Amino acid sequence: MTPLTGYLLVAALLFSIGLAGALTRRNAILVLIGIELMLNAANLNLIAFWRYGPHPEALTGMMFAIFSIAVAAAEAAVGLGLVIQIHRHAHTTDLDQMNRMKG
Amino acid sequence: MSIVFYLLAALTVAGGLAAMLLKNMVHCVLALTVAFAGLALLFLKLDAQFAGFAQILVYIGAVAILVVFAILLTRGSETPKDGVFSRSWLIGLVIAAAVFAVLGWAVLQSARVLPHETAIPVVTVKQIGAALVGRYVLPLEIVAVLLTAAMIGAVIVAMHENVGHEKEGSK
Amino acid sequence: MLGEGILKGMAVTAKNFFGSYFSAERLTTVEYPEQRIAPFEAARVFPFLVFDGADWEAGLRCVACQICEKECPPKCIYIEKSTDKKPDAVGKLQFYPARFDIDISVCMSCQICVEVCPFEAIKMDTEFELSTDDRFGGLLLDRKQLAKSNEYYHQIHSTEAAGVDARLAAEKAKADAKAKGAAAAKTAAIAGEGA
Amino acid sequence: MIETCDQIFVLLQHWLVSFLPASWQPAAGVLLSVAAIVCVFPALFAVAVLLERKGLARIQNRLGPNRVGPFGLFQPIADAIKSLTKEDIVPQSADAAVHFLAPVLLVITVFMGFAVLPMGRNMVLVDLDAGLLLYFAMGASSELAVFMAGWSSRNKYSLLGAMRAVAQMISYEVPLLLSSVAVVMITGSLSLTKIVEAQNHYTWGLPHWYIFTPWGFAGFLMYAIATTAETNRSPFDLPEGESELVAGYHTEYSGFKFALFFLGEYVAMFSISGLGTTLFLGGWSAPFSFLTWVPSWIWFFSKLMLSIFVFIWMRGTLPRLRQDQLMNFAWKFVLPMCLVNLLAAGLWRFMGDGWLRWVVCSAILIAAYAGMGLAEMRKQRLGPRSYRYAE
Repeated sequence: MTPLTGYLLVAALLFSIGLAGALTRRNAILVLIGIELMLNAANLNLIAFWRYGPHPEALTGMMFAIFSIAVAAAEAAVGLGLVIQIHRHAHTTDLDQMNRMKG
Repeated sequence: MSIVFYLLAALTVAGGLAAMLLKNMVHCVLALTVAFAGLALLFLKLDAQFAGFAQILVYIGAVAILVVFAILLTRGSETPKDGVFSRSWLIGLVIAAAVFAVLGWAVLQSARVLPHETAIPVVTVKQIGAALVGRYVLPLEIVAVLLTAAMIGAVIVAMHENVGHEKEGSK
Repeated sequence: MLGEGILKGMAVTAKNFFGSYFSAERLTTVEYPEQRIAPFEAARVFPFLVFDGADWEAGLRCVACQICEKECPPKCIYIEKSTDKKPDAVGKLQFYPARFDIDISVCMSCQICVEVCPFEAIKMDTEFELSTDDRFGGLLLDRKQLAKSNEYYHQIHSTEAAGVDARLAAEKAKADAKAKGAAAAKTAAIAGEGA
Repeated sequence: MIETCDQIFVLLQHWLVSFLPASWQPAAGVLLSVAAIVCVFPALFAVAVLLERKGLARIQNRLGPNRVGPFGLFQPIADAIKSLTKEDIVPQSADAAVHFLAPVLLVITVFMGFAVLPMGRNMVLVDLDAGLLLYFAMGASSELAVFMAGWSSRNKYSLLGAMRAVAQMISYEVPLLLSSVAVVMITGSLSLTKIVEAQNHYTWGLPHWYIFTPWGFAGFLMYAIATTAETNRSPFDLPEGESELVAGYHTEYSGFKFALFFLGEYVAMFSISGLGTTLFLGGWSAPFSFLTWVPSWIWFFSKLMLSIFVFIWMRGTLPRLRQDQLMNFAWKFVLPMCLVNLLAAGLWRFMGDGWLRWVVCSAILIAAYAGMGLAEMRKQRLGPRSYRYAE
């Protein structure tokens, strides 16, 4: 197994864990956590490809990862703001109970 | 593949698994920070110093704290009595397993064409900075605008509406 | 200007800091076990029993009337009456306390016992170093430990003690006069009878 | 001779390591340095606690501890024995694992910050290219430890204290980072050794420390404010406000774990003062060119102790802020000032040498300070005090 394969497998595993969590957990905040995990797994892929890629000096993968971190921070802020607003409105963060379109 | 990599990978995956499996939400977040820390260490192992430290600063220092605040504000710090998994958990699990199977298969299939050990790239923070304000200046500006918009958006979304007919208990 | 107040405050504390090294009168603290402040005359800590004369047991002013025991709000006084009687300062035969205990771990220094005592027998002390490592026995003072001489009382609360003495003296004088009167009447009666 | 004194610890380390086989030497060298850091700063903690108690007492015209040993010098030892032998109480409903991990995590993250601080010429554990970033990453992680402590105790005072602490630390981390960014902009490096070297020059015997520039002075003030808040020191000690929260997030800690929190707080104060010294006060460089013969580490530690003394002095002077005042101050005064300071630093960088940049930068900063200060002062209404519930 080459080093890159190892990193890619870890990233794939982490991505699947995040996906499983996002699809199975009931709490909206934990779904967001799952999505964060998936984004992080993607970051790991980007960094790994940058490190073992043919042109590391071009910094492409690194830049992608840094921008992705910034975007993930924005996503967390907005997502959690929405969750808090939903909780204020519906008094629950349980996604199974949020099944009405009407407020 | 060094022992360090296996340890870090195990730490990261264990953290991620715990974050998705534990019942108490605050424990989930703490497990998530373990996963984030493991990822940051993996970044350092990949000689991406800047990305690793930025990961700690942003994820552990900001995102984890933000999630904790959200949990406490939505009164989620107690363990729920009825289960923590959705009714359709089996479907989700199957989808995730299928995704992992496809990804793993693809990685293992392409293992032959993936590069082996390469020279350690020497990247200084100065180079990253130069690239950020040089070649990648447009994405940087867009990210800046995005972050500003997200900040204002988050503030507006989470702000109390100053309408008189606030429902009781909505504070 | 913003921040001006902070600078002023910092100057004041700096002055205090250096001043405390150069002028001893700035230091307000007393280093307790070595240095002591003389107790104020009005200081009141826990009650004690006053006795007259040299023998504490004979001189106790307490007559075991048990008013203080009844009035004590936290019920920290325990009194057992004697079975026999002995003459008090005035010369009248009175009971005396066979047992008089005050649990000072319960006492709240309210001074009600002092105020209700008709015999000026219980007064407030200024002694406060009563700490002990036996919190049950060590803080339950019996009558021997509680008994303190009238001289001591004069020493700690001189003005008050002088007033008390004057009052007691007046009472004794009155009682003496009465006794003398009674005796005179008696002798007169005897003389009259004789005549 | 002077050279030897300056490098005495480095030489000592090399000499000790030279007894080991060559392949072990790098690791052993690092271990030795870590051991030195882990020994020196707790010792300094003991000194600082005594200094704080003595200093605060003198400020209040008292004598301070003077019972244990001559002048109370052994007081820290007595305190240490006391806290180590105390019973370690864990509340029954507490989350035992998290309750245990919180102080450990706090101390670890706090000590990690020292890895990149240059404490003298060649005296830095690892000279990372992104050293400053590592420092701030560790500082950010300690917030999580504070939250863990407060949440796991299952006590309302702990939780309130922890949430206050975390909110305060996040709010003041922004000005902390922004005031440091000005230094990074001028130096062009995140490496702390390079930042010190950039300040280690002299003109007419005076050093080129950043505090002696308009933007550096303003940045240092902002940094000092943010540091005080970040380390939860008075006047920003709301998280521990004794009068309302018992002891804040470590209410439910006793014995050794409490000692760890206490240690962590003080060591965080040292490390953040050390960083301030490095960024604005020239790190280990001497204050006058004729004093360069004094060993560099002496300068670093004297500057560190000086900042500790200022911390104590402020604690003895200023009353505690209210929560809304704290947040308003962070977001409406310190943060805009930092942004203006960034602008000034940028202008300084591109205006070249000469007197013009002094005038322009100073004018911008003074105008911003005066403008914002006046705006703040106008809102302040100091009328007669009113008591809402009395009468």
